Amino acid sequence: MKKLINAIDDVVKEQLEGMAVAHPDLIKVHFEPNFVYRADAPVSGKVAVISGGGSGHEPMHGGFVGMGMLDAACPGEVFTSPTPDQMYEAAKMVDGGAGVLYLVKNYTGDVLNFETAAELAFAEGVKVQSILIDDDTAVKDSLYTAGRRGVGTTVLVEKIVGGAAEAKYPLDKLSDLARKANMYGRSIGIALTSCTVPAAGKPTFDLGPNEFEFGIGIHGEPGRERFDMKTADEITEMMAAAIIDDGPYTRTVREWDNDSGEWVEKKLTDDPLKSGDEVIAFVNSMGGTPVSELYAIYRKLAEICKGKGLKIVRNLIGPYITSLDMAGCSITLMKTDAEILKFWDAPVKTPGLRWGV
Amino acid sequence: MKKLINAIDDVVKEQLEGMAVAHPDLIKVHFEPNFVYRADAPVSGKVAVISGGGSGHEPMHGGFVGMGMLDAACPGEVFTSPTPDQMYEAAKMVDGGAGVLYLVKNYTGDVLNFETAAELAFAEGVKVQSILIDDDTAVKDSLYTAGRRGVGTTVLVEKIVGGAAEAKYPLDKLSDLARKANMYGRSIGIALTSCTVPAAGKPTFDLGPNEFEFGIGIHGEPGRERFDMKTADEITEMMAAAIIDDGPYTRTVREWDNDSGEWVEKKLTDDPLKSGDEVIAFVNSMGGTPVSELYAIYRKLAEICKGKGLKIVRNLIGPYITSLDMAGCSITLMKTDAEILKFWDAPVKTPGLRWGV
Amino acid sequence: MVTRDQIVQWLNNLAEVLAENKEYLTDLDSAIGDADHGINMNRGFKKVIEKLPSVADTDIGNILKTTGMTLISSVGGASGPLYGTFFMRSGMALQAKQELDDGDLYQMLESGVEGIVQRGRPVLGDKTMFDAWSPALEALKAATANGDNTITALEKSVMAAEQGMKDTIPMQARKGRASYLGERSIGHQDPGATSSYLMLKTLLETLQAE
Amino acid sequence: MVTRDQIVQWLNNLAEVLAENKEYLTDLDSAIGDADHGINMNRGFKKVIEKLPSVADTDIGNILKTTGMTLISSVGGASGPLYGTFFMRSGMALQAKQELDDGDLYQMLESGVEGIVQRGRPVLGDKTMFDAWSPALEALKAATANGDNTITALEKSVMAAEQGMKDTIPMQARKGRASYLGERSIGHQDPGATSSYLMLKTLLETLQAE
Ligand SMILES: Nc1ncnc2c1ncn2[C@@H]1O[C@H](COP(=O)(O)OP(=O)(O)O)[C@@H](O)[C@H]1O
Ligand SMILES: Nc1ncnc2c1ncn2[C@@H]1O[C@H](COP(=O)(O)OP(=O)(O)O)[C@@H](O)[C@H]1O
Ligand SMILES: [Mg+2]
Ligand SMILES: [Mg+2]
Ligand SMILES: [Mg+2]
Ligand SMILES: [Mg+2]
Repeated sequence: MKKLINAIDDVVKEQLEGMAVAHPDLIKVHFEPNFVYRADAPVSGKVAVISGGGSGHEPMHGGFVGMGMLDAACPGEVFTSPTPDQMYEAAKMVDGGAGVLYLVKNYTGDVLNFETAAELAFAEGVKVQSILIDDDTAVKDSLYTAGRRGVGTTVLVEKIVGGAAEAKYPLDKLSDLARKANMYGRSIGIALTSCTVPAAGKPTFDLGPNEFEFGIGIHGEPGRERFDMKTADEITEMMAAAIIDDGPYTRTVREWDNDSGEWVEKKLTDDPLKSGDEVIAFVNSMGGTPVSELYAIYRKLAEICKGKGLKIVRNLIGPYITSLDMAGCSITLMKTDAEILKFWDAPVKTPGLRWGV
Repeated sequence: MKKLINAIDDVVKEQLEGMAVAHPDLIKVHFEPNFVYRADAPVSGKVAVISGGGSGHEPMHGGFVGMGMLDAACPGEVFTSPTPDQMYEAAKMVDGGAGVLYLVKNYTGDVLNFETAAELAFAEGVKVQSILIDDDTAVKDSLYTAGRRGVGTTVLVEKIVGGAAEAKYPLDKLSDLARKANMYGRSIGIALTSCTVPAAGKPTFDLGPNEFEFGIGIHGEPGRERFDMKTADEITEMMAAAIIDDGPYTRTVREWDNDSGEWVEKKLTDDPLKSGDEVIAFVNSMGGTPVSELYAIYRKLAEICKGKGLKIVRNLIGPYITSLDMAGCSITLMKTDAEILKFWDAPVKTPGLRWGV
Repeated sequence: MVTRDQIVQWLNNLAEVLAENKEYLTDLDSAIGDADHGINMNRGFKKVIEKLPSVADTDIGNILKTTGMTLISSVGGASGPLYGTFFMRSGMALQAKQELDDGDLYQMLESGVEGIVQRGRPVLGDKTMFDAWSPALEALKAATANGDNTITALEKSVMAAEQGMKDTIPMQARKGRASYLGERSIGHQDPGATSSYLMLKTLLETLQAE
Repeated sequence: MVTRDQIVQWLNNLAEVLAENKEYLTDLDSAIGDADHGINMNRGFKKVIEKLPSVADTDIGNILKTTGMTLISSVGGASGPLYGTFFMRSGMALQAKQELDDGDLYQMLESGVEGIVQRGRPVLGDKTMFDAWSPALEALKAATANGDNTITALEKSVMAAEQGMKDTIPMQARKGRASYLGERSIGHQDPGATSSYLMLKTLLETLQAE
C-alpha cells in the first residue's frame, strides 16, 4: 500500500485538519467529536442539513459543507459510520432554530447511528427529521437484504436539499423534497480495481488483470457480478440498462414523528424512469479513474438516453463520491421537475462544488 | 491495462465527443483538426487565449475553455504535442480582432509546433504572442537540458490570464502578465505509481511497492530520483524544499515581434520565493490520488509555508493537471500581487473550474 | 454468584481477546463486508478500558451502561450501536446490582440481546450476531432449568454460540452489509456472530479463572 | 541517378519499416522519454502514404514538401516539426526536379538536416537525431569527393549513421524530453537517432533494390 498519509490512526484527523486550514472562509472543523460545519453556522431561521458517513468518499460529505449545501458533515473512520455523538453535537452547533434534517445513506451502521442521534437531538428540543438515501440498483430487493445502498444520488440530494434549505424551506417541506429527490434517483457502479483501506494495508478484493466488478457499492465491497473486461461503450450499456430497465422499487423506511416523538414506518415505492423524463446525469469517478475516461462514458450514456427518450437537462462529471483510490465509475440518473431543477441550479459554495457565486 | 475506453485510436476523439455533448452551453469541439473552443467565440475586441498540449492531463486544457479562462485548447494525442494546424485553425476560429496569445508549456514538441502555428497565424494577419510556461523545479538548469517543464503553474496562468483577457487587456499587457505569472510560479511533482498510456498498454515505468519517484513531469517520465516510501509529512517537506529553497532560474525564451515579424530571444531570470511573499498554493493530484490525501499534503504545506514566512492567500486542491491514472501529486506555489489576485478571483465558467458566476 | 470485579475482569479480558482477534475478525469482514469489524471492535474496547477505572467501583448496572455508551460513541458502523445497545440494556436490567445470581446473569444477556433485536431487527438465519446469541440464550435457559451450575450452564451456552456462529457459514445474509452480496455471502462465517461468540466465551473463561 | 519513382518507393518502404519498428522505437522512447516515438512516426507515415498518390506524378521537390507538411500536421511532438521541416527543406532544395544526381542527393539530405538544426538547434553530442545525421552527412560528402558511386557512398553514410546512433548510448541528453533525466539518460539509445538511421538505411535499400 502506497498512500500519502502519516500514521494510520491519524488519517481522518489529518485530512480534516487539512480541510480546515484550506477553507477557513467556508468551513470549520470540530474535533472530538469530529464534524465539519459551515463557517457561518448557525444560520438563523434555516433548517440545518446534516449528512455524514464513513470517510474515504471525499469530497463527500465534508467537501459539500457550505452555503447552499450542507450545514454539517460527520466523518467516521474510513468506511465506518460515524457515531451518534458526532451527529448530535453537529446538530446542536448548526441548528438555527428551524430544525435539523439528517440525510442518511442506507447502510445498517449509518441508519442505526443516525437514529440514535435523532432521538438525542429531539430529546434536547430540536425538531428533527431523517431521510434515507437508497438508490443503488445493484441491490435488487429490500426484503432479503438491508435494502438499496445510498450511493451517487446522495450528492445530488445534498445539493438540491441544500439549495431549498437556503431558500428557507421549512422542515416538513424540505423532508418531502429530500424524499422525492431520493426516489427520483437511481445509480449503478463498477470497479476496475479494488481500493485499499489504510488500516487494512492491502486491497479489499482481488480482481484479475482482465476483469471488472459490476454493481459495486462505495466501500470496496465486491459487486453483484464479475465480468471479463469490456469496452467503455459495452460497460456503459450495461450500466445504463441497470438503471433504465430497473422496475419499481419498494422499501419501508423509518421517519421521525415530531409530534409523537416516535419513529413511524413508511412504505415507499418509486417508479421506473420512462421515456419523456428529464434527468440529471451524474457520471462519477470512484477515485482512481481520471475525468477523461468519464467523458468516454458520458458520451455513450448521452446517446443511450437519447435513444430511450430520456432528456438530460443537467449533468455532473467528476470524482464526487469516491471509494478511496478505486478505479471505476458510477452513473446516477435522477428524474427532475421544476422544483428539483431550481435548487440544483441554485448557488452553491463549498470546497467540492461551487457555482453561481 | 484496464481503462474505460473503446478502440485505442479513438480515445482522444471520443473523450472530446463526450465533452462536447456534456457542455454545449460552455464549449464546442471542432474535429480534424481537433480543438475545443468557447461556445460564444469569437468574443469581439478580446484577446483570444489559446493553449494546448498532449492529451492525458484532463481537465487541462479542454476543461479550462470557457468564460474567464481559455478561448480554445488544442489536444494532441495522449502525451504528444498537438500540431500547428490545430493551433492555427483554433486561432482563426476564436480571434476576436485583438490578437491571439498562445500559452505554451515548455516541451520541445509543444514549443516547435506552437512556433510554427504562430508564424502561420501572423502570416494571415493575426497579431500573435507566445508565452512559455516553465516552472518545474525538478529540472535544475536550462543550459544542459531543454529547460524547465511546464507543469502546475500552467493551470494558474491560464486562469489569471483568462481573467485579464476577459477584462480586455490588450495583447502586450496580457503577455506581460502571463510572463510575470509564469515567473512567479514554481512546482514539483512526485509519483507513487506510473501511468499507463493507452497505446502502450503497460505502465511507462516500474516502481517497487515501497518506492516513489521524486521530481516527475506530467508525461509518465521517470523523475529526478527514486526514494523509499516516506510519510506524507516527509514527502511534503521534500517537495516544499524543492520549491522554496530553489535559487534564481535563468532561461532564454523566444517571443514573437509583431513589428518585425520575427522571433526575438529574451533572457529571463526569476527570483526565489522569500519570506513575506503572498502565494497561491496549488496541491494537485496526478489522477490516481484521491483528494483526501491531497488535504494531508496541504495540511503540512500550510504549516511549512507559515514557518517560512510565506502567506498562502488562495489555494486550489484537486486533480487539475493530471497524468492519466498516475498516483501522486504536485505542489505549485505562485507568488502573487494585486494584479494576479484580482484575476485569480475573477469569475470563471468552464467545465473544469467555475466560480463567481 | 458473579461479582462486580468479575464483570470488570470480563470486560478487560474481552478487550485483550478482541485485540488478539483484530485481524481475524477483519479478515472475516473483508470476505463479505468492508474489512473493519476487528478494527471497530478493537477501537471500541480500547476506549472501554480507558473508561472502566472511573466506574469500576460503582455498580454492575452502571459499569455495563458506561460500556454501552462508550461503544456507541466510539465504534460506529453497525456493530457500534448494536453492541452499544446490548450493554446499555443489560446494564439497565441490572440497576444497582453488586453481584449477579444465575437469574441475573441470564437477565443480563437476554436484555442485551433484546436490545440488539430492537435496534437491528435481525431474525434467525439472517446471518448476523443474533445467530450466535439466540441459541446461546436458549441453551443457557435450558441448562439453568436443568439445574446446572453457572459454569456448566455457561459452557453449554458457549458451545451453542459456537455452533450458531458456524451455522452462519452456509447462510445467505439478509441483514447488514453482507446482504448486498446475495449468494456470494454463502460460505463465509459472519464476523459479528464471531465476535459475539468471543464475548460469551471470554465471560466463561473469566468466571472459570476463579 | 535517383528517379522520382525511387523517391516515392523510398517513402513507401519507409512507412513499412517504421510500422515494423513501431514497438521498438516506442520502447526506446519509454526508457528516456514518453513512450510514443514509434507511435508518432507510424501515425505520420501512414498519413504520408495516404497523401502520396495525389502528388506522385508531380516533381520530387513537391513530393518531399508534401511529405513534410503531412508530417507536420499529423505527428505532433518534437519529431513532427523536426522531420516535417527536414522534408520541407529537402523539397524546397529540389524544386521541379524529376531526378537527382549525386550532388542533388547530398543537397536533399543536407538541406533537410539544416532544417532540423534550425528548428531544434541541436549540437553534436546532445543525444538527438542530429547525432545520426551529422556523421552520415560527412561520410556521404567524403565518399562522393572520393569518387565512390551513389550506392557505395550511401553505404558508407548509413554505416556512419549507425555508428552515430550507437554513439548516443553513452551520451547524457541535453535536448528534448530525455534531457530531464540528467544522468539517468545515459546508457540508452536515442529513439530519434534510431528513426533517422532507419530513414537513411531504407533509402539505401530502396536504391539497391533496382
Ligand atoms: N441488522 C442487523 N442486526 C444484527 N446484526 C447485524 C445487523 N447488521 C449487521 N449486523 C452485524 O454486524 C456485523 C458487522 O459489523 P461491522 O463490520 O463492525 O459494521 P459495518 O457492517 O457497518 O462495517 C455483521 O457481521 C453482523 O453480525
Ligand atoms: N531539440 C532537438 N533537436 C533535435 N532533435 C530533437 C530535439 N529534441 C528532441 N529531438 C529528437 O526527438 C526525439 C523524440 O521524438 P518523439 O518521441 O516523437 O517526440 P516527444 O519527445 O515530443 O515525445 C528524440 O529521440 C530526439 O532524437
Ligand atoms: Mg464498516
Ligand atoms: Mg511525446
Ligand atoms: Mg464492517
Ligand atoms: Mg516521445
